[in-house]
Amino acid sequence: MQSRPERPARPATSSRLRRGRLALVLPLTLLLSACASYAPQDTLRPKGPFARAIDNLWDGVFAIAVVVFFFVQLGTLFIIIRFRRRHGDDELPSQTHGNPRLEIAWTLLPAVILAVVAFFTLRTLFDIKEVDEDDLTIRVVGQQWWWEYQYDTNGDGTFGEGDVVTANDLVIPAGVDVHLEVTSNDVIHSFWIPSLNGKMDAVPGRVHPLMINADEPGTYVGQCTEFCGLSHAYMRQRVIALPMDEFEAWLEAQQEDAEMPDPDEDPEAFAGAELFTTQCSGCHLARGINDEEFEAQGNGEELLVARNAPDLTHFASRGTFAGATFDLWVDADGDEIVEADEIGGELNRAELEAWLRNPPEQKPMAADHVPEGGDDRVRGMPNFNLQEDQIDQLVAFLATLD
Amino acid sequence: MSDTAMTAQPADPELHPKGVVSHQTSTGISNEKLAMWLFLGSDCLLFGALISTYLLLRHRSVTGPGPEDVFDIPFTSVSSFVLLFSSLTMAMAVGAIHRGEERRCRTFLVTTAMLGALFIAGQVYEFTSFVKEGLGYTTNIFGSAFYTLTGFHGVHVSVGIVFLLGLVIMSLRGNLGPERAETVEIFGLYWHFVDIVWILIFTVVYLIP
Amino acid sequence: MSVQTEPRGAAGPAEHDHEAHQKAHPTDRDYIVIAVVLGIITLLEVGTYFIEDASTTFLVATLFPMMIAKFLAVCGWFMHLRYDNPIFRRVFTFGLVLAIVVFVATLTSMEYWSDVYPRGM
Amino acid sequence: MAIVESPTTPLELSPGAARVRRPLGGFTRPTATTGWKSWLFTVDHKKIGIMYGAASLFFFLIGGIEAVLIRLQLAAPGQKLYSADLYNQLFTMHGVTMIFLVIMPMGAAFMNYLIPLQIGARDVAFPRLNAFSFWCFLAGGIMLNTSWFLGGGPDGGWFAYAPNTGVTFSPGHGMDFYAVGLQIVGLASLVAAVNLITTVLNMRAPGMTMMKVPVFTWMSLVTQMLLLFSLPVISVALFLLTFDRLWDANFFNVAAGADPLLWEHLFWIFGHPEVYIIILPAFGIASEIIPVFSRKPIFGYPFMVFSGIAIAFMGFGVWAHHMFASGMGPLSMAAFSLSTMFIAVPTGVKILNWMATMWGGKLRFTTPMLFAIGLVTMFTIGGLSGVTHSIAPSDTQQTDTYYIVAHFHYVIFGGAFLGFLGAFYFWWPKAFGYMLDEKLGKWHFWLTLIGFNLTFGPMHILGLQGMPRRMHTYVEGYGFEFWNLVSTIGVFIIAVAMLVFAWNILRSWRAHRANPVDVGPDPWDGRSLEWSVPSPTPAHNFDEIPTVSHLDEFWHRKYQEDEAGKVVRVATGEEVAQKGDGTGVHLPSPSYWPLVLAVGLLLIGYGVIFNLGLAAAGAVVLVLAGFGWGYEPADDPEAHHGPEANGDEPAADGDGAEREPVGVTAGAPESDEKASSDE
Amino acid sequence: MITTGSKWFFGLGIVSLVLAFAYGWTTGGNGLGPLTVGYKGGVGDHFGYGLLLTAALVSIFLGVVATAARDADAEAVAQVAGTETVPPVVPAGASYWPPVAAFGVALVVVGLVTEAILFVAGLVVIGVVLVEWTVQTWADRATGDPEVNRRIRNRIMAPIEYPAAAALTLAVLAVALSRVFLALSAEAAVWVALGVGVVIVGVGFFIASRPRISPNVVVGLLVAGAVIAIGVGVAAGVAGTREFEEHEGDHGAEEGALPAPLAAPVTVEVGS
Ligand code: HEA
Ligand code: HEA
Ligand code: HEC
Ligand code: CUA
Ligand SMILES: [Cu+2]
Repeated sequence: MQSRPERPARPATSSRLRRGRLALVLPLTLLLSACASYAPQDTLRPKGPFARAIDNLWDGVFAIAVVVFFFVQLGTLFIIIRFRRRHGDDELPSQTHGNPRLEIAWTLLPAVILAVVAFFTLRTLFDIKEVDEDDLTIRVVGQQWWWEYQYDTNGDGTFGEGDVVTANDLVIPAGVDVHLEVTSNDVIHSFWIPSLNGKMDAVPGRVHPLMINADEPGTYVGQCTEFCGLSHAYMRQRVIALPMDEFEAWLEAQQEDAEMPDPDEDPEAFAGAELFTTQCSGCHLARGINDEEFEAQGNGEELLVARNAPDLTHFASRGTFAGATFDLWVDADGDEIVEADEIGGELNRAELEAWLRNPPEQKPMAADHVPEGGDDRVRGMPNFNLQEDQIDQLVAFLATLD
Repeated sequence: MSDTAMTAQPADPELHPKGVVSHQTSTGISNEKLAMWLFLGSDCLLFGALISTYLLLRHRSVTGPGPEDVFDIPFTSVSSFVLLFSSLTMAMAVGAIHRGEERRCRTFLVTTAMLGALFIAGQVYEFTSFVKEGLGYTTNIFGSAFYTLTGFHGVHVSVGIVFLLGLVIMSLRGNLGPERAETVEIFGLYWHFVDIVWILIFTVVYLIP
Repeated sequence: MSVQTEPRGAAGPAEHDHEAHQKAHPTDRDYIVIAVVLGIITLLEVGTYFIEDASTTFLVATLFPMMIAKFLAVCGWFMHLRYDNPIFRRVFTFGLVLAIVVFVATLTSMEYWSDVYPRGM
Repeated sequence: MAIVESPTTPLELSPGAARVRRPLGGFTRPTATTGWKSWLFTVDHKKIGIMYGAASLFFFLIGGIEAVLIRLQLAAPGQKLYSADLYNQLFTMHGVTMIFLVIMPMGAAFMNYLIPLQIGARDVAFPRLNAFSFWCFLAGGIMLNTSWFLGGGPDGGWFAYAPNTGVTFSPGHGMDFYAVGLQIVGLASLVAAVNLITTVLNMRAPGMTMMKVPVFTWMSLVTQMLLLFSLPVISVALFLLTFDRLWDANFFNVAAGADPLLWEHLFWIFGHPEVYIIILPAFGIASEIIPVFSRKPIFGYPFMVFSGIAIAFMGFGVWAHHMFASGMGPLSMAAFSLSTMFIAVPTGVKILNWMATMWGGKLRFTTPMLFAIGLVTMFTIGGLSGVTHSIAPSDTQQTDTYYIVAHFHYVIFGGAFLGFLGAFYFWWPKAFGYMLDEKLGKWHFWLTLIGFNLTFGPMHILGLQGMPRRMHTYVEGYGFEFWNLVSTIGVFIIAVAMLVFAWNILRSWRAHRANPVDVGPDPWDGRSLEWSVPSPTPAHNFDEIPTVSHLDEFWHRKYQEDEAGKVVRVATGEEVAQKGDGTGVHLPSPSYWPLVLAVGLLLIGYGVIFNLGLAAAGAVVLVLAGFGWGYEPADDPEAHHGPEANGDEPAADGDGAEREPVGVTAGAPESDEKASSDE
Repeated sequence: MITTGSKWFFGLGIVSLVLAFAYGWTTGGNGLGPLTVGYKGGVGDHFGYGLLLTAALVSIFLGVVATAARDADAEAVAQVAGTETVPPVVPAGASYWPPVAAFGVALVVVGLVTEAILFVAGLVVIGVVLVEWTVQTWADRATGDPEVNRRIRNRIMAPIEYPAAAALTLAVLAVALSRVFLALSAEAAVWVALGVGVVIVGVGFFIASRPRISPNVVVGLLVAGAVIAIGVGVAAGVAGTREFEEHEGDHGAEEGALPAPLAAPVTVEVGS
């Protein structure tokens, strides 16, 4: 614990400085950073203590690797030039069979180098793997092909009824350690926000701890990295770090139920809500709107623990949808919104409508074909062949769910 | 598959009661026997993987029945004895053929095969009664792991019996003389191996809950 | 090929053969004695089943030595490992030890021995 | 049924009857020495080796086409040339094909061809088993690839993590093909392992102690040991998967309480030794080529041998480094992290010893030498990225990104594959009697080197920038565009290089046919025994089994110390080489059964997936072939192979082959056991 | 190229193949199903279709083998016989297959009216006769020398008969004895199994210790043992099994339900 590198956050500038120093030494790094103009998933730009600890370790190991690299490559080049056979030279070179002392030396030298590396490796390893369950604990559930996040707001130590359930955007307070309990509802996924910490596999039947900490408020992107079937490439995630007070406000807001739109004020949204209640309750819950229908559809207790489809109660408060594949809100130019506090700008109507029109076309899912034999599990959201006006109604309704 | 054929003169059992082990190989041991031992070494890993799979899974079932519900230790103990003594009779057969006593060898081969068959009968009985008690192959994870492990062993025994009877037929036809002692010996290795696997299974699977 | 003119390989086959003959193979009587001993050990093993409320620790402590003894007896005598060419012993022991090490490591890594490991039924 | 018709008559032809000119009984044995039948039924290790090589090149074409398709899709962001589903099948089949049907059999090709020649034997220990290994491998390869036409290929990635590969999540037949096909391929390798280990241990020429065995054969021995002990584990894993998928077992059914990490462990306990299975033969090849073209003995032979053994040993203790993100506890991570790191030590010994071998030599840059040097340098890059993975904390950033993809292509393509390409050039004259064109060869080398670095070098950067692997497409704006495009361009350069190779083979062959030039037994001034026999190698290998007194025996027959203690040439290769006169040699006879047995397995394979009736038919064929095999003497005493000479030397091939007397029924138990008891 | 010896097999193969297709379609197959082994379209009754298809494949396979072996090829015949001239075909001798076939048919008929198992047994007998008789006939015509013919027959049939016989022996013993154990109480089963084991070992050692014992006695003992085993087995089978207490096993959970793994009690939490 004591040796965990500086916490809370070191200002980002110092890390940039250090990188600069490194780049001087290591031309390869220069190449890397020069070419990556904007690489938000870059593993070499830590934005939190855990990722930084890893990065520090990497720097050292990389330096060693570069030295060995040049030794072998340049050495070979030298040998090739120096000892090539000249024309007509038929003399036998001297026949050395070996030199045990030399060989023992180059057995021991790498061993010693590696022993040093091993020391730092272990230290970092146990640092970043240390788990503090008293920290804010969030359960992260991987699903084909999106992430669900459950906050134990009622403090009963379990996740379910009465707790906050959201998807795609993981909202955390900035500058403090957050303890994630990573698990899965179907196959193995892997939770990864490169700038905050390494990966942790989400394995069904197992719960794995992962600590993250973001230096500063902001948005950090990542992606599922364990191959999990059809839409693995579209299983993205984001972490939104908020200042503590904003985070608390957010958490409070999330505990509220959704409200039925007023039929007079917003008839379109109301129609959407009705449609939602009839069409969508088989999978989606919007607390306060379709609780009864949701349960009546056979989504009993256990599905409340980990639902088969995203909880939509506060859908519109998120920045992305469908496994963080699409932006839900865009800025005036239609570009992605990176800063958390800008969520709520312009609704990304086009893509949301496209989603409702035909989800499997937007994102490959095994939703329409029910496999023969085996389990008739539907994976993903099927196409409901909705009419355009129905889609408008649904979008209007969904936009009210903030 | 003995090498003896290559010796121009038939082996003289008097001079060399073991039959002729090939002297032509670099190590002085016959190819066939070495191959069998290599195979057995490899099979250790096979059963190692199966046994650890079983250990990991046996208590993880979500539904019953579990091991305590179905195991019939007294009966399985008898099976263990049966297999153990089949090893004895196998060893006797090998000894006999090395001394050139074909008939005695044959007798013990048949005895070994019969004991093996009794073991398999016991396994069929065990499986049937487990199924009747509600433990099918797909019932729970314990069922899958248990039947797979013991089934693999049972298949090894059954294959062994088929070959044993093959040897008996050879013997009846006069093709299993002392010059082929090594064939019997190599087969014996396989049989004993199957026995030691059972020694492990009996303790680890049955006796230690 | 009856006339062996060339000594094949390094190991000097003749030596091995010689060795093998010095350690005579067990006789039928030896086999029977071993089988009886094995039978007795098995009886003891089965006996533990009738001890009521035996703790797992106790069972492991008593049963494992017996199991290993039986194992070694069958390998050593019935399979002639004690007498035969050491190559056989090495090959087999290698497989056996490798299997034990690898799978014990696997079980350890899966927390099999610790309390974390779930035991459902 | 007539089990025992008359207890006293032997089953086979009695000696009396055997005197008829051909003991054909129910079956005439195949005898062809030319034409397709001579290949189909051959038990000759050289023919089998060549068939392995041809098959692996063919599968390389398929796997390479899959790779090109992958790269095309990834050339630009957001492309949808084909569906996610097809993409998943493509990379799975690419991985499976390349690993199991290209690199492994390519190693087997050289091992088969060279081991008997290098140790001075006439064939492997069990020639028919050898043929069976090949056909069994081919059956598995056919099985895996026909999945494309029978409902789609496997789609779970080459390491097929459960439960994504269970029927629930992969309902098609693809993963069935994976499970069953790999089982068959694995059986082939297991049988081959038993066979080749026995060969190396038992069939060495007189005087060849283990420390005089050429490095390639040593590395092959170590490789086969790795196979022998790692294959059973993946067999079990595949059985469990098969039972889950086809018969509803619960091994990976999480709802029933399963733990998916079990599959990961079982797979990687095999999977990691597997990567050394891939590389060690190539290391052996480099250790053969470099000394020849440096005109120096290998530097530190004992160190080379023992480091190979050390790599193998350690290779069994590091498998969980593929699982650093799988949620193992930190203690396990630490243990496996450390054990992995230290594999760099013995591997480094090899690299540095090769450099030391070249040091002070007189280097000739022939094509094989270029490829060998390519191996040394390119493998080092892959090895070093491997060491960065072994640092568990930083691997949690790298795992499952393109950084890993870069690592393993550098070690496999830049290490193993470059080595094998060098080997093709090096031993081509030995196998076919003509040289491959050197000029084209150099084109081949440089294009390969450039294309390879262009393809896989950028993947390091992509991975570190956070591009996960196995993505059927990626979006703009993450900095992935440029390097992906470069990588895709690179693969086309590799493709051109491979076309140059194909063209080289064709052209050199044509030139040879038009104007045959005798390359002689020893075109490169070689060191080991294979250069002491004529090119192409005659069927019987050695006229007379050589007696060995040195490492690099053949070289020592050409070069000796003069009075002044200086090593000088005393003879040319032609002078000391054997003449290729097979008089008096009697070789193991061809046989139908290995092929039939493999067909039986193939039927069983399709049968368990589609129709158990078919599997039953396959089982009948299998048993029939197994017993038929058992009753058939390995050596047909009546067969005429080459000039049949003096009867008092019937076993000039004493080192050959599984020997059985006429009409011996005994073979059955062992030979068949290996085939069936492992099912 | 198709030799006399193989015609029979090819004929049989083609007939079976046609029968298989016909059967596949008539029992409910559709489309190209039967032609593509169920890949494009369906096959009706899988079992019968599979059986016929297997028969076809095996026959054709044997035909190919026979062709490859140049069986009953005049030249080969001459070679085998070691004669210069093609030997005359000797009429086949007496055969015990016809009565066995008749027995099989009888079983089928009896089975039709009584027990299904007899019917199946009859079919099996007929199948065996078919194969054996075929090979016999073919072998009888292979060369002019009955002794060589007999050996030819064995070359082909031994690899099938021996393992089949061995497997059959094993199966009969295993099934018969296990029926006995099942019929008894759990305790009695233990003692009976022990008894049988002791008897086997005892008899084995007894015979081994008497090298001069007449083979007839040994055969007698074996036959007696077999008869007893089968007899008791049949009796036990008829008597049925003892009562088994079924343990709670939640069979319902297997089908249909969505896997909800997190609801399952087994969950590993690592590292904490
Ligand atoms: C030919 C095959 C081959 C070889 C030889 C290697 C060699 C090594 N591999 Fe690699 N590896 C693969 C094939 C191979 N690998 C494959 C196919 C995968 C991915 C599978 C998949 O996920 O699909 C993989 C993945 C893989 C991982 C898992 C990554 C992940 O998924 O997270 C790791 C982690 O430790 C690793 C490590 C190593 C190491 C330490 C070596 C070492 O043996 C390397 C040693 C060599 C050197 C280090 C260079 C020479 C040494 C010197 C010059 C001495 C001085 C050096 C130092 C002091 C450092 N490999
Ligand atoms: C032996 C191992 C091997 C080899 C040689 C290769 C070769 C290549 N691989 Fe590899 N690859 C793997 C093993 C290998 N691969 C494995 C194990 C995986 C992991 C799979 C998984 O995730 O499950 C993988 C995954 C993998 C990926 C990642 C896919 C993903 O994660 O989504 C990519 C992406 O670019 C890739 C590309 C390539 C390319 C461009 C080549 C090129 O080198 C190919 C070049 C070949 C050709 C272009 C063929 C040209 C031939 C001719 C033109 C004719 C010549 C004919 C004769 C000589 C007869 N491979
Ligand atoms: C069969 C189950 C099912 C039904 C019925 C269903 N959905 Fe979905 N829906 C899903 C799944 C699964 C996802 C997550 C898909 C993904 O991201 O991979 C999803 C995602 C969504 C999302 C994006 C949510 C987010 O935060 O990522 C919206 C919006 C949505 N559905 C709306 C609807 C509407 C409106 C209906 C009714 C017309 C509906 N769904 C019916 C299964 C369903
Ligand atoms: Cu989820 Cu990949
Ligand atoms: Cu590895």
